[in-house]
Amino acid sequence: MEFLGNIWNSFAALFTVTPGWMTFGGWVAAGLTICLFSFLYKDNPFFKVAEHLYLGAGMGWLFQVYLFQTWKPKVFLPLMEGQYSVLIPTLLGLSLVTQFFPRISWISRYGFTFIMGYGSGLVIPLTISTDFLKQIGGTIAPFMVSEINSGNIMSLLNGTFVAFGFICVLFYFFFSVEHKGAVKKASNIGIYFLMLYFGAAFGNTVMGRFSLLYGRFDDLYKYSAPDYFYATHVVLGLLVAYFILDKLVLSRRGGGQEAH
Amino acid sequence: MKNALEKFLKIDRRLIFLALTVLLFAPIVRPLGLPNKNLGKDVVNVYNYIENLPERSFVMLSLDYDPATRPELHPQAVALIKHALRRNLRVGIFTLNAGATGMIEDIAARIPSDIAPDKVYGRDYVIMPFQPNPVAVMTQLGINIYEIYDKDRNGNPTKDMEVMKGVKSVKDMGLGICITGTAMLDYYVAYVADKYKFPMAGGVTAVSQPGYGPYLQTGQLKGLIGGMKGAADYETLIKDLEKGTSGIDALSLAHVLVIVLIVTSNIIMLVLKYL
Amino acid sequence: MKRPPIIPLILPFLFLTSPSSAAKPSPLPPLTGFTAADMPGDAGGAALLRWDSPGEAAEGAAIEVYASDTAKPGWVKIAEFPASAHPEKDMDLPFWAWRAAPGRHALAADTSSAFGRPDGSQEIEFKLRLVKGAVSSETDPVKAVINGNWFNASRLNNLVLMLTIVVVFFWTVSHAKRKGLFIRRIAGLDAIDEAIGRATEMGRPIYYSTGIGSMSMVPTIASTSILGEVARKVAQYDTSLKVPHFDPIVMTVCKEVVKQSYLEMERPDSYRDDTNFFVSQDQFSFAASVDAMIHREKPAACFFIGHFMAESLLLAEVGATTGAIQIAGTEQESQLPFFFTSCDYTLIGEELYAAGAYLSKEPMLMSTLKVQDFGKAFVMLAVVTGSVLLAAGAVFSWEPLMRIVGQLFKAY
Amino acid sequence: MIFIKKHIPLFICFFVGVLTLGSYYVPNARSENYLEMMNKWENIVAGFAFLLGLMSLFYSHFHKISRKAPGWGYSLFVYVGFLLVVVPAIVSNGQPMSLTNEMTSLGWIYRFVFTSLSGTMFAVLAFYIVSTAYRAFRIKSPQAFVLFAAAFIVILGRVPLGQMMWDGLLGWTGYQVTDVIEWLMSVPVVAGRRGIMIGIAIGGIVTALKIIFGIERQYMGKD
Repeated sequence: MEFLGNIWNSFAALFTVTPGWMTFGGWVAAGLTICLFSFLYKDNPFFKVAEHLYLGAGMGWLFQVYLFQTWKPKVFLPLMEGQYSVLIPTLLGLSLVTQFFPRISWISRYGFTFIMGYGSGLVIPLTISTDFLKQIGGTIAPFMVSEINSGNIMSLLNGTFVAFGFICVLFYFFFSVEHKGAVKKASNIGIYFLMLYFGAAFGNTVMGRFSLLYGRFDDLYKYSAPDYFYATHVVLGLLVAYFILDKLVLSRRGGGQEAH
Repeated sequence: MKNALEKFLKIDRRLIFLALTVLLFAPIVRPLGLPNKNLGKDVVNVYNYIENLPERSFVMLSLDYDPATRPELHPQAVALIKHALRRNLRVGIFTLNAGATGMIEDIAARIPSDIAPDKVYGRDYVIMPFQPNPVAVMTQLGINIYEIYDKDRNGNPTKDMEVMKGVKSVKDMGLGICITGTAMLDYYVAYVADKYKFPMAGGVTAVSQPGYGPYLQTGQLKGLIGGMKGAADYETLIKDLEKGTSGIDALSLAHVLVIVLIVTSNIIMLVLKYL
Repeated sequence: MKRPPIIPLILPFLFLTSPSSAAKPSPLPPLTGFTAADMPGDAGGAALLRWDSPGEAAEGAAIEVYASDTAKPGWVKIAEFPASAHPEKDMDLPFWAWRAAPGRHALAADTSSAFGRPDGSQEIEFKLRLVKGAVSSETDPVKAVINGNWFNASRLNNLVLMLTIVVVFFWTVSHAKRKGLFIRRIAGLDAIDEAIGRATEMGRPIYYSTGIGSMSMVPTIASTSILGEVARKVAQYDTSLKVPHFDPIVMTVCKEVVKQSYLEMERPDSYRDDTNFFVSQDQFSFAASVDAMIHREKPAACFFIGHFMAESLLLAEVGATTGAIQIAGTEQESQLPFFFTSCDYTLIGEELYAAGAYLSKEPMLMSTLKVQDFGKAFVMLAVVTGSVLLAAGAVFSWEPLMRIVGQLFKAY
Repeated sequence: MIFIKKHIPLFICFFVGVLTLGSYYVPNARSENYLEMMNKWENIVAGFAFLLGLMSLFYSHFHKISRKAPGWGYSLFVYVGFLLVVVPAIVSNGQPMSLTNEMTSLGWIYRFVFTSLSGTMFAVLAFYIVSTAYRAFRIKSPQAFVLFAAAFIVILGRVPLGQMMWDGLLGWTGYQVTDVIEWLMSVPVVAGRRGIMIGIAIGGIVTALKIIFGIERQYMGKD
């Protein structure tokens, strides 16, 4: 037993993070980032490797979080303490997995119906209150003033505008009547409100995506420092060399897949 | 002329990629240093709400974002925690997104070193483990949180912690904030804020920010921090400039590039059509 | 349950301050009309206390609420507030669950933090203490039995709406099965005809992608119905159709759909099994491969209809640069701006479902759409009448009307 | 057998669904105790639903490797990536930071591998937005123009440089660009988004009803 313990300890010691590992980490991070960016030039093996690593590593991270933060404290430890009532949800949960075995896949229905029934029962009244009643209430709320005066005329105007636009958009999505006459006019106005929404969303999406890119560039800049022995520069150079080589080999073979 | 324009319109898109790389990388190497002004109304509302909470109020911070949205949401979370701890509020960090646990560790490491070194774990803040079923957890938050959060992320019982004193459900908390790149905030609005009449605010990515307009107008959300601009605004409000502020500065040139590109290409189109 | 004893805390305070106020003793009349009862519509652990307004006499005074569990007697202060607070009309309950009497005050006093909340009922005694400066007065204690209730009346509007939706839903389902329901033609469907016509003229292929959704998603189901329509037109004009796939199960379904369409148009000879083909299960690899194909083959028309995420950007751009007519449709709001700016026609959200239902005539899709239309009609009506009534209430200063309308559309 | 395979699960769904639905309107302590028990149980059940995603990913890539499908070699990296996280996790007992606040091997993997991979996957999209803006953003109708106008203001007003440009060109109007964005976000956007919301909300309610009443059974798989 002690022998096994020793083996484990020396194995675990391999995983100690030393300063050298931190520098190496910069190389790994810069390498993976640039491999994924290389997709912008064209689809290539490095991108594919990094992409598949991403899928695996993502699952691995989730797996260990579930293992240490859910299964251990919520299932294993209570069972050890003799709380056998957790067996019911555990079995229902494990039943989900039978889905992958066609012969007994019906067992998974017990777990699924248990989840779906509960979720559906919760969501119905909450949707009615949050997305239905409160939205009607919110639309008419600006009219709930003790009197109409110059002080609240702006909020009244805006409120009218919201209510008007809201109804027009609803007409656009109304499928039970032909779009003719007044209905057509209303739905045509509705689409302009939708366009303003989409335009604002477009503008914000630009900022969002650029922010993510900024985050990656910021990291790459960090790894291009001398502390990391110019990891970014070197990796980038290697990748460019690969593409040049690739192109030379391909052109000798007489063309290849046209990138775009 | 026409031919040249047409060719210019069908330019290899990798040249455009290159232009973006240069315009975004340059300000990182050499910041423009433009001031971030014109703070958003919804961000100021979050700030004021926290500012007006009585001391030692409990703030529930649900950090539900993963590394994919880190640059936008992490600065928001850091700024909010700084503000709450400086105001001497109690902070409970929750998460319903398994990818967020690493981000939370990052914050946990920073609190004793630079965010608020004088604050004590278990007295001023607590970090809860990840839970897998958002709707079940949210429903339970309004009844009795100890039935699900009986232990913190290190396995210590939460009930006796000083930070949890007098807190049994969201009814005993001052404010809830959900920072997320997914639809988790929508769930919080329906399952916690509306159901248990609990004040909630949010921090979201720029992509999903416009979608929360209706909830803000009805007051279902007390405020909203949107994207990197929101993070920069919040950093300005708490007078502690960090990644959000430097980020929004760096985005300046790239934003102008997009506008220039859209306008140029459409002018070329018009010229090609009518000339 | 340890509680600091209240009386010892208050007594020294009274003695300390009494000398100064002894000079001018103004007896404070106790609060009148004090009643205590179970708080209706809650889970227990709260009592409804009501009393007459203390009026002018209580200017600057405070009310303290004391409670004692009869099972374990001992007075505990559970609330304290200015005497003018909590008039009955401020109670956060709708008019159908609460009738506010003028000149009365009411409080939903929480007893659960002091005495816990048993599953059954508990008997608790209450008294109010009016305090003004050094003088105070107390009401006689009143007992109340507190328990949980079977119905939360303030959620009645929610319940009525829920039941209405259930009834409308079952009505439309049975109606759709028996007689079918009317749905207007979606303008986007005409654009499909135009696109296919153009492809025929140019002799170039048509690309159709159902997106990256699985077969259980409504947009994917709607997309397969639209694919059926497209395939019928394609079979009729004998154009070539290519359907790259992300999900193998969706591909199997689409093969059947396309085959069926060719059979219906009596062109089984023109049907090719490689119309539908599998590309990749990786989001970006899928987008990159389809991009490359579109770039190479320069189709006359591209359809991107179904569930799309970030790849919408990559797909729509390449189609636009090759000059294809593009028709898109998705339920993902965040992707709609990209489709809208780079495609010739875009089916927005529910329009996609409506187009699917219109073409498939599937009773379940039709009935869902009908219930949605019912909901929208209800909302339009509610917003118009609600805002008109509120505005009228504001102009004529008719406060009860405004309260009734406001509470009807409030969630509790 | 059909009773066990089909009717009981459908009954569970109906029973649990109706009780949970009712608990919203019934504030009684019994209803609350029921909900509390369900919350605890559902939380655990959902903890196992993750296995579905894990197994289907493993299964599809295992399938690819065993069939030697094109590009099967890449599929190996899915397993490599998985082990790359899970082995250090087990060694460091699931703690990215040790008790003395030092980074463990799991923390190292998280910071340098997982963060870079998952952060970059979506950062790539920024490039496509720019090229779409140039090559595909066509203002060909009044609607598209309105969309462009809104996007223009938002893109400009979000960054300091854009705000300065607005102040220089349109500062005389007395309106800050952020005021315009604020108005846009709180008036027309609210109207547009709310209009979309209502349909989605009722669609969701109808789907939930179908599930409770056993009309929608697709999630149960084939018979």
